[in-house]
Amino acid sequence: MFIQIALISLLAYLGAIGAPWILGTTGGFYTLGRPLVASALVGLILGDVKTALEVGILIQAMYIGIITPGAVMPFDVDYIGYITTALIILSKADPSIAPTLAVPVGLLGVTIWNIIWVINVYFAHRADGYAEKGVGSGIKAMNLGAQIVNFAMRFIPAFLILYFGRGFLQNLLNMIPPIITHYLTVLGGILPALGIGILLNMIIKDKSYFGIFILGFMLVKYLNLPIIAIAVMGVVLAIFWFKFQGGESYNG
Amino acid sequence: MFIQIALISLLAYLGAIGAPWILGTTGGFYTLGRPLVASALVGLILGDVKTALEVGILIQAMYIGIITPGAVMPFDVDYIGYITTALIILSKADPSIAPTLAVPVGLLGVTIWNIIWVINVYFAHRADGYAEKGVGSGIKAMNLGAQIVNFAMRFIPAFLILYFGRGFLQNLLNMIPPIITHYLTVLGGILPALGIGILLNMIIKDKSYFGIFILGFMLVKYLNLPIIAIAVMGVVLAIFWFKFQGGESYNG
Amino acid sequence: MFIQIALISLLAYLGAIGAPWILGTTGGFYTLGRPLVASALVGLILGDVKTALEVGILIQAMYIGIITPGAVMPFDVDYIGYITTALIILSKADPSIAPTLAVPVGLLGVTIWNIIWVINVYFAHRADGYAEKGVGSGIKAMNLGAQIVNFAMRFIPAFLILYFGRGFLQNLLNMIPPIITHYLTVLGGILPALGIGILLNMIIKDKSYFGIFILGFMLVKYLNLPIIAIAVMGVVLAIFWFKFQGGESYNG
Amino acid sequence: MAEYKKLTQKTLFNSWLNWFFFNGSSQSGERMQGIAFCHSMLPVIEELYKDKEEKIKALKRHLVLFNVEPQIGSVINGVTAAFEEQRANGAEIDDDTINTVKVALMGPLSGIGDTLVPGTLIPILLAIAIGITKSAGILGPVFYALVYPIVIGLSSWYLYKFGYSAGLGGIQDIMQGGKIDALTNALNVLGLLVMGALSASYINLSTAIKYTSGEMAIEFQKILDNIFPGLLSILTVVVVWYLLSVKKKSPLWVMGFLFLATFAGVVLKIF
Amino acid sequence: MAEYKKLTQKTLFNSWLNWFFFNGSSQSGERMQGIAFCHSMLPVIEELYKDKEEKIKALKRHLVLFNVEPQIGSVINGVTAAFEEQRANGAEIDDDTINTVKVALMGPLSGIGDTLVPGTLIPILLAIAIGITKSAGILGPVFYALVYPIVIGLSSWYLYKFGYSAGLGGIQDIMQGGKIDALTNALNVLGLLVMGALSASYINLSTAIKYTSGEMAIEFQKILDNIFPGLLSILTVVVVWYLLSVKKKSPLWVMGFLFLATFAGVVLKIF
Amino acid sequence: MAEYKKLTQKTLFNSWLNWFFFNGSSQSGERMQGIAFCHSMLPVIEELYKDKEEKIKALKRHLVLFNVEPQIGSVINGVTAAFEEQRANGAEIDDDTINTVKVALMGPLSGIGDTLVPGTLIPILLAIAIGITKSAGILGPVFYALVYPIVIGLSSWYLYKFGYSAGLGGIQDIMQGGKIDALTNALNVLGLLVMGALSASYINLSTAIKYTSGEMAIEFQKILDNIFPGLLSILTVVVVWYLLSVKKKSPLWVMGFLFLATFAGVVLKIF
Ligand SMILES: OC[C@H]1O[C@H](O)[C@@H](O)[C@@H](O)[C@@H]1O
Ligand SMILES: OC[C@H]1O[C@H](O)[C@@H](O)[C@@H](O)[C@@H]1O
Ligand SMILES: OC[C@H]1O[C@H](O)[C@@H](O)[C@@H](O)[C@@H]1O
Repeated sequence: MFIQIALISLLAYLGAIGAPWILGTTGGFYTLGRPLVASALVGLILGDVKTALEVGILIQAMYIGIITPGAVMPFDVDYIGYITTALIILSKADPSIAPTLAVPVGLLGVTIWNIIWVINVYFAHRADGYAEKGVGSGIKAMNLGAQIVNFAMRFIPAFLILYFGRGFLQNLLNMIPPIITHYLTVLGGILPALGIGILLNMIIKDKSYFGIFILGFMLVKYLNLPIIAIAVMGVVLAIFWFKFQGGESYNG
Repeated sequence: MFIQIALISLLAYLGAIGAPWILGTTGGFYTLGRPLVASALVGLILGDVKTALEVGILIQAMYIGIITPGAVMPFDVDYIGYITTALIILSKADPSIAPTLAVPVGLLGVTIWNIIWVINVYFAHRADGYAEKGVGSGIKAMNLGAQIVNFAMRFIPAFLILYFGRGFLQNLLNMIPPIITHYLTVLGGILPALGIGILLNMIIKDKSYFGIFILGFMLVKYLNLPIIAIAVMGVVLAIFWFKFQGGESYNG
Repeated sequence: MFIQIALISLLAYLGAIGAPWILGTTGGFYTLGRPLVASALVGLILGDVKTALEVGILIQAMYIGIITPGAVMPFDVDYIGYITTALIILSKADPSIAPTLAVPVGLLGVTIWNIIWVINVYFAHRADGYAEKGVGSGIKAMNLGAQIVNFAMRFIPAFLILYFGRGFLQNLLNMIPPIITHYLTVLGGILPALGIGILLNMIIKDKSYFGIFILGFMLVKYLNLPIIAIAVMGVVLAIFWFKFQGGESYNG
Repeated sequence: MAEYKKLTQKTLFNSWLNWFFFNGSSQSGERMQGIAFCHSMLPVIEELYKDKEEKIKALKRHLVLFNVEPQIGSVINGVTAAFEEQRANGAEIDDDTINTVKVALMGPLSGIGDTLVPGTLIPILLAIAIGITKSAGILGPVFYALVYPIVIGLSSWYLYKFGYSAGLGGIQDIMQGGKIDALTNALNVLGLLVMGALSASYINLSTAIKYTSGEMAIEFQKILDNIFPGLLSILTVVVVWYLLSVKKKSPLWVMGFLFLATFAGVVLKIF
Repeated sequence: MAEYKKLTQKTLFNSWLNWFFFNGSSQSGERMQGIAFCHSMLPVIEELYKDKEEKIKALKRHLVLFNVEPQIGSVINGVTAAFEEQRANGAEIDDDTINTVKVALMGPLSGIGDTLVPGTLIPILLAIAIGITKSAGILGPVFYALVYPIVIGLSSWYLYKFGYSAGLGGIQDIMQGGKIDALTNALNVLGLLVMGALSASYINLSTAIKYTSGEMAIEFQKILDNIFPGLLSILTVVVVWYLLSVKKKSPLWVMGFLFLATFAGVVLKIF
Repeated sequence: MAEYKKLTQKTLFNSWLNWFFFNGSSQSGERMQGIAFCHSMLPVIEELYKDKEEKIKALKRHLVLFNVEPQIGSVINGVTAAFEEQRANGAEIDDDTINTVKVALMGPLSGIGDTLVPGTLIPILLAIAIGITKSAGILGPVFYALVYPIVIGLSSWYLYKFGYSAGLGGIQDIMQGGKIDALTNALNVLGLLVMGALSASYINLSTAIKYTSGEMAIEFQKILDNIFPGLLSILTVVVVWYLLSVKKKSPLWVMGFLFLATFAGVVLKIF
């Protein structure tokens, strides 16, 4: 069990924001760090792919649209993916508690990330020194060196939680008063609004564009269209939006 | 029963077109005069809110989009609201006859309105006299004075119908040959087209805009969207329509 | 039976592409030549309208959007309409085999059409001769004369297939290995893409317009709208497309 | 030079109140809301014109025919108050100018007003209220009776004040440059969409024509539903619209026509 | 100066009739509808050119390659009749001009015509007719066989006459200023939307690929349906379009390709 | 004159690789991706500047604050490489110019990038993957883990090269004439539509308020569903947006606010 937990904790590091080793941000945070992928890996390691995917589908759906503009992270999907899934399998808990469990786990990940973000300032200052002396390799070393912090801050907490937490989860959950569970559930339903709101704030310059957002909302609520259908419509709409604004000849 | 009927007739006056006392047209015709509000008040007065609201929902839905441009009224929703509901409760008739009953009641109200509209010319001429002499208060008096006519023409017929009609309604309805009932029902389904047509005539200058009307029609018939969803879409559409026609900079 | 089969074969000629006698292309190919119309006529002639229309609905639906731009014909709906329906009724086969049977019949019709298209060059050259001499009536004769070829090439094969084929159809179908039946069925589902593709190639100059095609596709697949609703929406869209591109004043 | 006479806030508010309450009070076929408009101008006139002749001219000026969607139309009263103020202070504004402006604004504001208020806002609020009534009884009408008057009352006063300021600043600026056309078109798009939806929900017409031959009965209405659901409803609207706009028939004439046509249809068993 | 020779209404009607009935009669790979076009011009030529030489030139002029969607395309016959009339009356119009105009109009009118008539109108009428057939039997085909020829017959004659007047007035006016482009684009939008809908309803392709491992069977088609229903149908259209437009293959080549590809797919159990 | 020093393909590729792998490695609150950007420029700098002073200046130039959506943002690295090449070859480009360009591109590319990649593309691929997982188990995550990195990896390298060429050609051409605005708006339309859809699916908030009087129980949520399904979800988004954009609160502040507000709501039995 020691090895499996170490492996999972290693993956939780490799899929964390900033970890470069598996094709950078693309293969790391945006692939290994997605709960669906994470749960599959945890399932393979712990030998229960079926339960793992059940959990993965649940938590991936909840955090499908998470965005971290300007390094602002509403919850850490990487920690959610690995730790939630592993805890549930290890303590043979019911997959249905995953969304609730995901909330505190996700917030722990956010706290860690914010700490890392401050510590890393140290590397920037040392890099300045190398630049002053013209030592390119020093700058490279500083960029890579920050990963020691990342590894320590990601691997160790994950390992400790899984190693010591797996036995207590059931007890822990029983100890929490129902109002807190309810609170966490409500919070889990509200928090995705933070990421969306941040993005709206970033891209909406002209308030009328909020109308497009509402259209997308209504297409799901009223017509039950799947996201892919809406995306295809969005592409078509965007093409003509560009065409009719871009001043191109209309017959082009 | 005398007092209740008097109260209802008074409300039928207060909610009639032109009655100023309850926040003018806004609180009168457009609030007290709406069948849903009217039926609730009748229900409270007669002590049968449940039946009243059943009737209210039925007749409000039928006449939900009534417009009276240029004082042209296809049917009088105020009379429909008070008299239909009261008659049905007083004669313990079945709420399902409300839509049929509403047609003659609504047309009676229209006739009364058209008579008032002619009588009121008298006040205009007297107002001219006061203006000639510079007596502002006289003009005010004429504007308010017209309400004597309105009150008489609204309160009295309503009272008579309710007071003498309540006993006969059932018999009356039984006496009417089925073809007339059928005629009234068909008519009730057709008449809303008059208000809509008048409005179209007023606002459509360019025939192509009729296409928007058809879109709205199809969104209900084919996709079963509720009116509110369509209104929200309409607002979004209108905003961009304005934006792209108003010559604003697109990135504003 | 001889007469009925002759009659059907005659109709198969009159509804063939190019046959002028029944209001030209309009009343011929585009009316008599439509499977729905064809099946009704076959049904009347053979005295089994019910089965005929069952077949007609099936095959008409499959080939509803067939277009022959520049004389390119993906399958011959006229032959499909008459021969498929007649064969099924005459051999008392099950209507459900119609779509499969339609494929080889339709391709036979295409082959005949392509042969005619080459033979007719002969009439063009003779017409040149008449023009050289200024004989207008000769040109008319050449235009009409080509119908001898059309008649021969349409009537005779149809007659032979129906006269000799009716007895064998069931045997024939039993003889065909299932993989071929499956192949014909798949092919029948794919071939309509040819006509559509040819048309797209003809009218799409600006690739972005393909987006409109996809919208139409999704309106059916996701919202299940009938073709007529989509056409009405298309008309509305086209009107405003024209309005906003045509440089008209917007308030016209 | 004489001091500039500025209308007090109180006068403006009274003028608006007179209008808001009594706009429909003495409507008639001859003047429509003419007396009511003059009534609304009384506080303004009393404050501005001390000279009797001027006052009489002002009263007569505002007793002429006037008609507008009254709730949204309060903007015109505001504009007119501003014009009167400028006139009383010596600006060269004659009766004709004031009337021209009133007439010019009446049309679009009736169109927009009727479309947006009874044509769009009221049906939406009522649709919501009906929904609430179904699940929570009397709360539905209560909801409507609170929300509608508050929203419209505030808007009406706001528009009066807006009209007053705009009138002082020159309403031409607002109405020129195609902006007002673009705005009207956009609001009409909203109104037309909603009215299309209302028509689909609330106009009902179906044919009773049946064809029975032996065992088989063909209902014509079913065929129509197949072609375009609600076809007869939309055709009725088109017929009404055609009679009004192309044939220039009066609404009353069309109403009579509908009565007779429906009757004929019922007797002939078409409907 | 000589009197202006105006074509009689009867001549124009006969010219249109010749076209309407016989437009497809002698289609061939070399001239397409060339003989038919000349046939349609016969009444015009007989009336205008009494001189034999002129007549021969006219006949030869109209025997060249011609092809258009014939029902909507009658507008070209009308335009040409007008040009011939002007030429016969001494206007400086040479063979080249007439042919240039014909060729210039052929393209867009084939595109619009094929899109709107067999591509849009006919499928819609047939869809309605199928609906009627389901509930009312033979009335369905009767409906189609009445409505379609009447609508198109009248349109075709109307367009001929329109072309004749436009041709006299100078068709340049109509075709310039981007109007014709805007019209073509708009009609294409309509056509493309309907054809997308038709493709969704009538192109059918699904994969038979299955993956079975132990107790679990995965149907690949189900996964595709999840991603985008009808994905294979739309891909087929895209492939056909790509082969025609980018690879410049002939339609016959593509048909052959589809035959073989389908066969391969069936044999390999992909379909 | 000296020979023009052209960056080799290998140098460009190494520069991109450094970025692609290590763009997030040392993110911090002070410099964001500044060190990583300098790291990406190392191969370029080493190749172009043999002079120590020049090299030091170049290193310092690229260690400043930098932040962009890193996957799509590689286009800036390409542009910068082109600028450095031109500078090394004597073009009059000072530190300020290079930094101005970087800063000017950072904003729009972060907006577009975050909207399109984590905001649109990833949710779509994940939605598909979830669908596949439901019917075919582990194939779902495998699908995602293959498709996403390949698509984005190739795009990122393509964009780097595009930026390099555009930088040489003068990126002004691309950014002027409103094209970039039109493109940003169009991509935002796509992103907003998808985010609206995501909000509808994944934000969940409903009220627990109930009103019970005798036999009748009114659930407030039912009334809201009648008015506009998901009303509370969309209001939450609007509140967050309002706090960020109008009240200028930091995201952390808003998160704290949501925690407390939710807690209050739960305690007061509103949620
Ligand atoms: O917003 C741009 C960019 O900012 C930071 O660098 C990170 O949070 C990225 O994930 C994000 O794309
Ligand atoms: O049409 C404008 C206006 O005309 C009359 O005054 C009344 O019918 C009002 O209800 C209407 O709003
Ligand atoms: O494409 C134009 C035209 O070409 C040929 O003449 C025939 O195939 C017609 O059916 C078609 O309309």
